[in-house]
Amino acid sequence: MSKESTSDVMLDCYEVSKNFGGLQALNDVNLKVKHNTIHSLIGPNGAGKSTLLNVITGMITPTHGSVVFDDKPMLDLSPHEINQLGLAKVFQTPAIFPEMTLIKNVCIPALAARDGAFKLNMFQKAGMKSIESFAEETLEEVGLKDSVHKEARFLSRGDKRRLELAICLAHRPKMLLLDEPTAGMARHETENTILLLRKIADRGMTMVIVEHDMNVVFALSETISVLAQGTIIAEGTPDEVKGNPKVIEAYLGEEQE
Amino acid sequence: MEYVVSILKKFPLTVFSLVILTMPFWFPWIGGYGGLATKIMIWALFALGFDILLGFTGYLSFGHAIFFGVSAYATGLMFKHFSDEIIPAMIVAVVVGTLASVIIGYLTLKKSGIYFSILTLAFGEMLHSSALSTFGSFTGGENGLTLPDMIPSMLGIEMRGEIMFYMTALVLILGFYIARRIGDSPFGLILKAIKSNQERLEYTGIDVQKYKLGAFVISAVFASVAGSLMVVYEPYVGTEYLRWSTSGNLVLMSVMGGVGTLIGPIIGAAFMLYFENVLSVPLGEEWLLVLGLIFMAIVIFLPGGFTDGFKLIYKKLFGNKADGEEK
Amino acid sequence: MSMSDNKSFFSVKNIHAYYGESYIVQGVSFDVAEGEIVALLGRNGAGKTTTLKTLARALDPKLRSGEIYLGGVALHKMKAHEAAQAGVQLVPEDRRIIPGLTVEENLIIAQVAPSKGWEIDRIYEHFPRLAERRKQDATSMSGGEQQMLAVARALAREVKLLLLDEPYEGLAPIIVHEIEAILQEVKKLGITTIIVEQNAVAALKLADSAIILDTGEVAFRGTAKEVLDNKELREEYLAI
Amino acid sequence: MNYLFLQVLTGLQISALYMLIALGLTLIFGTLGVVNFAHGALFMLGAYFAVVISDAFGFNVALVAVPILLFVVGIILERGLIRFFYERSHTDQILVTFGLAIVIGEVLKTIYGANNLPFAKPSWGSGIVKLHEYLPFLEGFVAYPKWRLILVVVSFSTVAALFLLLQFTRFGLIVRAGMRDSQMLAFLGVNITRRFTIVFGIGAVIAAIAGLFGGPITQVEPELGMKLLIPSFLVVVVGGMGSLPGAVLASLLFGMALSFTAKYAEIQQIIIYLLAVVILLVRPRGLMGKKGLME
Repeated sequence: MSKESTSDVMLDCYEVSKNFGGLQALNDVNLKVKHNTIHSLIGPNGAGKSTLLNVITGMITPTHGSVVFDDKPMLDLSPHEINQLGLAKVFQTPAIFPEMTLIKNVCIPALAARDGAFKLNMFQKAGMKSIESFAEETLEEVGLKDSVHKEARFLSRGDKRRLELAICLAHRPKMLLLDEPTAGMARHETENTILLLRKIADRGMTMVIVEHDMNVVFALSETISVLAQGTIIAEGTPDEVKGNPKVIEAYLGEEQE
Repeated sequence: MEYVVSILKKFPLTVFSLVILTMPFWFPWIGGYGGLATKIMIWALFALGFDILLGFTGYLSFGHAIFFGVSAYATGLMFKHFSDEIIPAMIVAVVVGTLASVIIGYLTLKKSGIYFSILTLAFGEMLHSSALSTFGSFTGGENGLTLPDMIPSMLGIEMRGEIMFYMTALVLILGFYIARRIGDSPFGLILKAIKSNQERLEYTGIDVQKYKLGAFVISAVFASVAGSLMVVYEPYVGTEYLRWSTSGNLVLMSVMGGVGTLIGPIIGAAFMLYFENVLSVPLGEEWLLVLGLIFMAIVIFLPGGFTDGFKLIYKKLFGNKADGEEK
Repeated sequence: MSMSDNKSFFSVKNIHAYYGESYIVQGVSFDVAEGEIVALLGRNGAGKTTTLKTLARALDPKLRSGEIYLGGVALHKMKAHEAAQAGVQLVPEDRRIIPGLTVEENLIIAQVAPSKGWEIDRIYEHFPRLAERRKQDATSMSGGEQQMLAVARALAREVKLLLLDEPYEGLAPIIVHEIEAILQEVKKLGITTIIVEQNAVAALKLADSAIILDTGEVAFRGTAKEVLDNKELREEYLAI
Repeated sequence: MNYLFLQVLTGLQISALYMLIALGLTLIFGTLGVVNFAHGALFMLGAYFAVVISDAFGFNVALVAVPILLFVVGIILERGLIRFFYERSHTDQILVTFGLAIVIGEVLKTIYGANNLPFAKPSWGSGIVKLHEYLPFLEGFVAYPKWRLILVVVSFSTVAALFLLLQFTRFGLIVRAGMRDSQMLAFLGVNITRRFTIVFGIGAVIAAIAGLFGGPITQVEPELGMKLLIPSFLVVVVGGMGSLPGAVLASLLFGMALSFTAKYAEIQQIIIYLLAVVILLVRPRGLMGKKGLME
């Protein structure tokens, strides 16, 4: 599946280290994500995956190292600036606007995409129509067409995650970061999510996925990086990673023959 | 009843304007008087602007007296040293209030929750103290700024009695219109999202800081207009205009009326002033105690304030018919 | 060990638990015999931790319906501290060693409420590393040592039901072996135990039997061996 | 030398009262997580009880009775009102305790009127102390009101007592642990809510002590609560919400600032607000605040 034609790197984390009061959460991590690929990040809990995601999205500043996205350095940028550059994050626990209807939830990123990070559009009503119909289309895409006027807090957990995906897509990002997109989903929901992510990826979206479910990882990824104890211990295609003894020891667990 | 509600929903501004503009006719029936009606308009405007901050973004400022007071002083000083014409005075007052809000908003809005409340309170008390002493020679210190025999006028027309009332009422109606437009605009949508989930918003490409400042400044503009009108209505600047108690009253009326609804704080302002000036007569000295108890009861049992109460009653009475209400 | 004569020493009947408006535990029932060690497995987000916290009677998640009995005592009517006094001991995820307190204070605090388990001296005998660090701020210790303290803290109380949540989480492989050894020691004490662990293989080494949760429901109940031998089951629910 | 000494002493004396009120506030916040805008009202209640009881039975009776009374009031408030707000937002907590403060103030006004109640110091506390007789480095005649010195001693003793209670008793250990992770304590079988109720009572007792010894210096009138609450709240926030050493440090800072600017009334009026604003802008969590609280 790997698309050799675009070998250029979209996201480049270079020697990223993070130290939390003596605890070395990340240790010289190098991660290169290529255009139009799905790149998964796996590893045991506490290996530093969330820390790495937080560094990329600007939530925490690394002790050392650099992050370049789409040829722009990203350290010292605030989360909204990073998002405006085209990098959207799907959180692990659904981060939505619970008291608002679904359509409003999705209008917000659509407005952010159209108007930028700030615009004093206080009296504008015109233009909302096109935003709303775009929001509706996005909701339809993730399969939430039937509940556009429902308040988001009343959705099931799986639907909340779809809604969050819609929020991220409505900003038309260049790259999606997904933190455990199928956690808490039933088997069939997981399969639907795999199909949905595949569909989005095939339209030319680059994705970084942190995931525990190997079925999901192996079904989706072109490249897998394995993080353990704050360092990348292996990287490669699903098949390469599956067979790597280091990975089995640190994460997949010893198969009982 | 259903018919009444449907009219309310279709033409809220018209209904609102009618109620306000006919006030001189019906208000005396329930014990009110002309001057009180004007004062209600002014406080309603103050509370209405405050709702754009507290109601939409959830930021509880305990220092909004700053903008009311600063602009009141500016108006008073303009009257005293310049002319009794209100237009230049009000323009200067609003400019001064807005500037103050840009500076204070910039400094305080980086904090949230209790830190924001306390910081705004600190700024308020700082200005109040300095008006009493540091700038006492300009502000009249402890006595407030007295403007003896001053009758402000607009283009030569004296601003008092019913003319003053109708001018204030029109400003309030305009304010209500603007606030509603803001509420329905993309800008308003984003402000409401701040209250709902600020972190998500930051990760959605929105410069939350600027939107918060926007809301803060808009609410301060409302407060400045209100503070200025207060001095036009009653040519005297009391030191309490800058005091925490003014901010406190604003919070009381907004919460009692129901924050985030725009109409709620207006009802709250009307209720509180009516209570203070009319109902306090039969209640005597203890009126504030009763008000405090009502306030506590609302916070405990009815966090949505009066407007929520009306909705509940309406739902009780008319059951499922009300389902279309408030999504 | 009196495993056979008391098949439902600990009994969970159709519990439903919520985090706010999120419905997480959706009707879980199972029985555990006295002295049995059960591995509670499932993919991330399947509701394992939520189930454990519900069993320990945390305020959040909220148990909306269902019954929980430990040796005939109705836990579902209790608050967390009452359940703890009835003999439930949760060793929580991320250990929850209390910051600002020394190692010894963390142990003393476990013996404030009735009923006492091991004397502190006995704990130090078994965990010499903790004895060395008794006066040290407990959260300044390494992850493995903190996990040791978390287990020791549970033993400082009289335990009838031990709930272990991800005891190996975030630990280096060598340290994992160390904690494994400690848990094997604990196993000899014959305490009824439920262990949640994402490293299913490691959990099954310790456990007699297994429960697999899938989106808040029990998808499988059987012996540890059955899980290890059944490749389909593992792929379907554990993704290993 | 004399000047410096007296300024410092005055600074300590001003700090003393802030410290007592801030201590109660921050203790309640740190343990229960409740922002108590009614704490000033509790202090005021202490002062009123002190006046009324010492008028009737003498100050020494008040000294025993007022803390007991306030302890009971604290327990009743916590059980009857505050505990329902643990799960609500801080904004709601501020609002309901703000309402409570108004109600307490108005009740006192209704009973005792809006004017200042005279608070007679006990005979053993009146008069002055000739400091130069005890401190050889002072030159000439240096006297200081005895009551103010007593306030300083009482205040610092209360701080010390609270510190000893928290640091060296089993109850203190439980409370300290509960401040950090109350849920884990429940998992260890500790009924932490019962202890927290007592903590609220202790907070009220400290307010009573402040009322007893601060009352004769401030005026005992219905506005007193709010008047002292605002600076005390600043002390708590500047010190760092929930940090007891922070509250002590910040109150000393405020006291000294007020004392050393006494010559310049224009600056003195606003100095603490100015300090608070500057410190909070530079150190958002206050001097000794912990990460994650109230954000």
